[in-house]
Amino acid sequence: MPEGKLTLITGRSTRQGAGISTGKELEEYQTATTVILLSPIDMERFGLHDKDAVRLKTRFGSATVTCRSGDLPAGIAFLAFGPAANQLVGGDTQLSGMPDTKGFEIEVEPIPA
Amino acid sequence: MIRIINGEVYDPINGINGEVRDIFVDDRSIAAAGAGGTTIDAAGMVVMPGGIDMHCHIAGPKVNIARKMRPEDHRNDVLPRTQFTRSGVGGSIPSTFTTGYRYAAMGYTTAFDAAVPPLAARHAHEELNDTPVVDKGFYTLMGNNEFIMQHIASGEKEIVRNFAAWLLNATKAYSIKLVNPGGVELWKSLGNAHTLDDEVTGFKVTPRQIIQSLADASIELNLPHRVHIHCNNLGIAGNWETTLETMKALEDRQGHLTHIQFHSYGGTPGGLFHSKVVELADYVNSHPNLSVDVGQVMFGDTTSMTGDGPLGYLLYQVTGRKWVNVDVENEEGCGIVPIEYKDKSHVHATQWAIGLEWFLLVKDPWRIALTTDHPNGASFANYPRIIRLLMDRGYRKESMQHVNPKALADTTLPDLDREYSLYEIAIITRAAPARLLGLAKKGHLGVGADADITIYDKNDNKEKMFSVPRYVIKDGQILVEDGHLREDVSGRTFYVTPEYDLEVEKEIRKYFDAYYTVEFENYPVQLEHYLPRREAVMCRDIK
Amino acid sequence: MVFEHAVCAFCGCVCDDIAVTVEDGRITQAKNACVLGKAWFLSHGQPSDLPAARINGHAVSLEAGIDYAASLLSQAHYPIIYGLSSTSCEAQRQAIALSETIGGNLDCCTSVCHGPSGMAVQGVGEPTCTLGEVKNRADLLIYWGSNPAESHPRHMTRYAVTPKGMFIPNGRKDRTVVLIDVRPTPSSRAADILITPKPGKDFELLWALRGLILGNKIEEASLAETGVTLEQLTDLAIRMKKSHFGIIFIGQGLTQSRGKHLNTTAAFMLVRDLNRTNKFALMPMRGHGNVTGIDNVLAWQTGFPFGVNFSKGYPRFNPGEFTIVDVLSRDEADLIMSVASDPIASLPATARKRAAEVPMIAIDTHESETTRRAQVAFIAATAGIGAEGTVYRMDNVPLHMDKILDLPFPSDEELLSRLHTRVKELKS
Amino acid sequence: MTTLHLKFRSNFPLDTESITPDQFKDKPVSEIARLPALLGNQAGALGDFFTIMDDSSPVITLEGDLGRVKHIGAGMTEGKIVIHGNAGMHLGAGMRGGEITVHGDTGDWAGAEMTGGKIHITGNAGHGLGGAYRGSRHGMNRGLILVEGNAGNETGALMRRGLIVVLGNVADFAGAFMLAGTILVFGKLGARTGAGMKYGTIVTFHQPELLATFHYDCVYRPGFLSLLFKSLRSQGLPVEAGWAAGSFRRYSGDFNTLGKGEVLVYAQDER
Repeated sequence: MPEGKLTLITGRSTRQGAGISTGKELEEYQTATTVILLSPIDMERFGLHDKDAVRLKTRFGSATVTCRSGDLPAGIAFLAFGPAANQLVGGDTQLSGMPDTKGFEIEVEPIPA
Repeated sequence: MIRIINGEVYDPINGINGEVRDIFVDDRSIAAAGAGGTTIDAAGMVVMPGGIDMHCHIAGPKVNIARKMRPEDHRNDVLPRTQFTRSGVGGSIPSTFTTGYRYAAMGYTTAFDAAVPPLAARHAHEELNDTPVVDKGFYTLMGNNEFIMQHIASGEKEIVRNFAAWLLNATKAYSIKLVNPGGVELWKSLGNAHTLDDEVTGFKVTPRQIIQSLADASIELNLPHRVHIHCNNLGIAGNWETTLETMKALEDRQGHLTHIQFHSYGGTPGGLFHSKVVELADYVNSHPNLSVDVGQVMFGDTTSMTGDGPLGYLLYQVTGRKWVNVDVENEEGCGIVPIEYKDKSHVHATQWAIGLEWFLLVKDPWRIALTTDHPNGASFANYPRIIRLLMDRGYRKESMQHVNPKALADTTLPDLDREYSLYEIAIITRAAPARLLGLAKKGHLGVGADADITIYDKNDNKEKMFSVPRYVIKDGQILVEDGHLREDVSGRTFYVTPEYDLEVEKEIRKYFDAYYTVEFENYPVQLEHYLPRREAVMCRDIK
Repeated sequence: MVFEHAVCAFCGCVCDDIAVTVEDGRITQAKNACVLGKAWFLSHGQPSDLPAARINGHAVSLEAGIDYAASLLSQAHYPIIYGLSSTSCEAQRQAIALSETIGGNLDCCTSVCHGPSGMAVQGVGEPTCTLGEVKNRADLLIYWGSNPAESHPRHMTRYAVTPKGMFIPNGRKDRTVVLIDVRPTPSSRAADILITPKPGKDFELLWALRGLILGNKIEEASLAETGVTLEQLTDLAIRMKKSHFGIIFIGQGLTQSRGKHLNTTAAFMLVRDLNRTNKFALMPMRGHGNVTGIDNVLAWQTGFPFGVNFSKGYPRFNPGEFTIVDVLSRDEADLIMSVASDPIASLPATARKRAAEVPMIAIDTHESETTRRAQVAFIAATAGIGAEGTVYRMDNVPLHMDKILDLPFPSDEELLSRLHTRVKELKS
Repeated sequence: MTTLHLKFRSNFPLDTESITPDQFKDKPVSEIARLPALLGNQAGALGDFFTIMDDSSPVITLEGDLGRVKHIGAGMTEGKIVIHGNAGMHLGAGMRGGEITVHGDTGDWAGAEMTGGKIHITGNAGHGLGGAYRGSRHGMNRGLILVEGNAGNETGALMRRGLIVVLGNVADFAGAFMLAGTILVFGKLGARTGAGMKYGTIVTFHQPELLATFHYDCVYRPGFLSLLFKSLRSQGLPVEAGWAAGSFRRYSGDFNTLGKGEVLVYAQDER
């Protein structure tokens, strides 16, 4: 995995899913969709601690989220579906109608507190 | 009020054979006389009741998965919307709107889907509600129902009958359908039933017991249409013996054997077919309790869809094309494969010839109905051509020139000179299906009958004549002129409500709690919601 | 008042055993429902003071809202109606009719959910079954790129893993559960076997597994990139061949990662091949409540399951051409109507950019980024709570949702049919 | 014959299945201008969208940014179309004969399901080049497609006959499920090359990452390639002298399907 790069998986989570009903404006949903999970190894690699802010970048856009250490293989990060994740996804669906929302490369930039 | 005057009328149920006489329509029904309103001068035209397709696949999960699977079947046959009709696509599996419009434009006003899994009855009703113009209904699958098999095994005839009645009420279906009885259950572990006496693993019953028990149930419940049977071993060389066994197993019970063409093959499994129609037709001719529809094969690309899961897999192995299989909990299954019938293929040519042999060898037209098992043998759009093949010996001989000669030589088709009359055509496409279905107001033009009428310009080319009716009247409304739909209307759904002992519901509820994934309470189809336009057909003793 | 056997239309499981309690005009309990189902019933089963119709954020009469929306719809040259996953088939019918009348595009959440699974069916077909077959027979269950514990919380407990069935007398004990995912998830706990491939290698893995099933030589080295060993894969292949009834539940891990419709195609072909020797099925883990319903209604009315275009007056289908992300990312659409969905919050930035530039009409059951952004916003009664209708489960089993509660809003079905009527008046 | 200049730029797709030599044949400009075209959902005529000029040239010339103009030359059987600028989706889809030259890029499905003729694209092609529409049994079935730039996913998918030459790179699933035919790629190939191929040949100059169901056979000098290279060279393509006589590593596959296809990799690709 090149310097500063990670493979991002976006997907469903229970709190994100419940938030669809209870209200996306509520803090629970906001949090559920703006916390990126990193492997402990990557947390250390980027010198990050839980709740640190990071900027995620792809060639399509960028999003600022907070990070948390999670049970993930090194090099892989997870972010729940939501406005933040969508900022990073492109529009080329390769004849499928489906954008690349899982397993794409992102740049991770720690934001100094 | 509509007066149809000077027309040559073919109304076999009332014994009218081409007499010139006037037909009166009052509101939705045929009347004895009347004045005023519209007059159609049908001089030089042929007047018949609206056509009835008693076995087709036009609604429900199997048909719809086939639609989803085959965009290539649709994109080159499209129907733009008009000011009063909806858009859609055709091909071998037309969209629902197109299905209704095309039946109507062809002079057909009633159609029955032949194989709906009970669990998906709600889905079938939703599609039928989106199938315009024609009146409709469906038969529901019971030949591999695990509850039924368990209670046949334990000898509880009452429970089987009560359950069948409950299921017909719950699904708002029209009749009991058997598809490869026992075989589809066996397919759930990759097996199949090869004879009437194979035991269905885990259920201790045989196809023979299933056929007899449900034939009895359909009689005891006085269903207007008796048990509708798709025999075991469909499409397999040598299957004619199974078919004959099935006929014998019915003894003197009334029963309808469907798409009989697919069940009339000599030869040994895996090998080439040859025709066994002579033997089977003899049996049918001498047994008035039996009726058949043909399931004629016509050459070209179509889609095979069947509740017969193992058959679907067989066709996939033969064609190597895309294959859908769906097993339905506790009830049934289905298989879907695109298929192209080729006139040069020995097997396909034999199937084509066998279908025609059936039409020409069954003596009593009242016990044989014209079908292609749409879309399995071909699309219903082929009916006019089939009619020409039956009415026009010359055309039939000419058509034989193009098909595999070796195959033909193994059939009696080249020796058959019979030509159908318009009267006989009116029987196999109208009167007979109406009688076999027990629809008293369909298939004839007597006083009180539903005013479903098709008027054709006479033409020596019978395919042309039957392709584009001059007028089609449905429920007393002139809907089609010169093949063009003038109005979009909705037909109604036929269903039956046989009585049963409510006690049986306790058993069924237990069964649901143990083996189903839907709640017993949520299973029955809501009548008001899913059959907004409907007609319950009474179950009364027709002897 | 308690409604037994209520139908939960939040996710594709469509559980129909929910006991819903209604007390003074609100839902206070949803017994048997999972965390997602409870959230759905309780939050939609509340009185709301939102205006039924708004134009540019200002409350207006329903008539005024319908008039304005209809005028926008009737003038659009390349409109797209999108969503329709969380509503009834009756409403979906109306949306299709409207789309046909305005010569627009109609796409549903399918295209960003399991559209690629639908495309696989169009390529190679689909060996599948209803969930009861799984309950009664499945002794090997493989979840591939799916996290049911979070996306379909009762899938394992009500339908697939824990229940006892006709030929599975001991329930869980009689089943082996395999989970294949690029990351550990809350579902991992439920699995007997975990396989963790590298992201974007599902196709390679499925293809190698197919090779093993077909008896082809697969070299260890050729798997290096997948993060899975030949031993793991061989073990899985052997288990598949030994199973009496196996099923693969495929999730968005396949449909949304590199390969998409060809990942799902590989999975379908694998299962097809297995049927030479073993009873095996496959089922996509369809997401939102009635997303399976819109596929079905579209298929029977137009012949195509999603991404349908009516510009020519008849239905055309071509994923990548008429699908929402493409139509918006290419800046083609000049109007968006969202029904029972929240595209503004759920679509990629490239698509949302266009959404911000063109007029938008939104129909939803609650306030969302989309309703807030829309020129015309309607609040509708939730199908299955404030309105009756039909819903299809992920396995195409149709169920009827009763109306549980009076909500102060019209149903999607009513709104759409009134819109359509008005559009027809304006067009004629 | 005729020159069409796009009058204005619109975001709406302009669907013009009528721009083919077959349709224009023996028609005066006035009639050509009345041929149907569809902007978004608005039915119109070619004349509404193009300035149409008659000239002595035997070809149809299109000018302007036609990146949103769909189905140019679709189904054509003869004649020549030259496009100065980009062309939209379905360019030459299902064409049976004739020739299309695009001085620019094309959208997806260029040459999809074509059964004859030639398409020359100087820029990049999109996805599904010479490929198949959903549900179809084959893609390109005879004919030649030449792309000087790059091509996208599913290039030559379900291809049955014919030749696709791409000077640049090709993305994932090149020749996926191809039944026969040849795909020649000068640049790099993406992942899953030849997945499910039955017969057919994919030639490349850079070692691609191949699926586990492709097996290495040998290094050899395929005779037919030297002929192919000669003819390409004669068409002015940058074919290096060494190639015709060069050796290639042969990988056969896809063994999940039949294993009679081949991927040929130039043996001296360490340049």
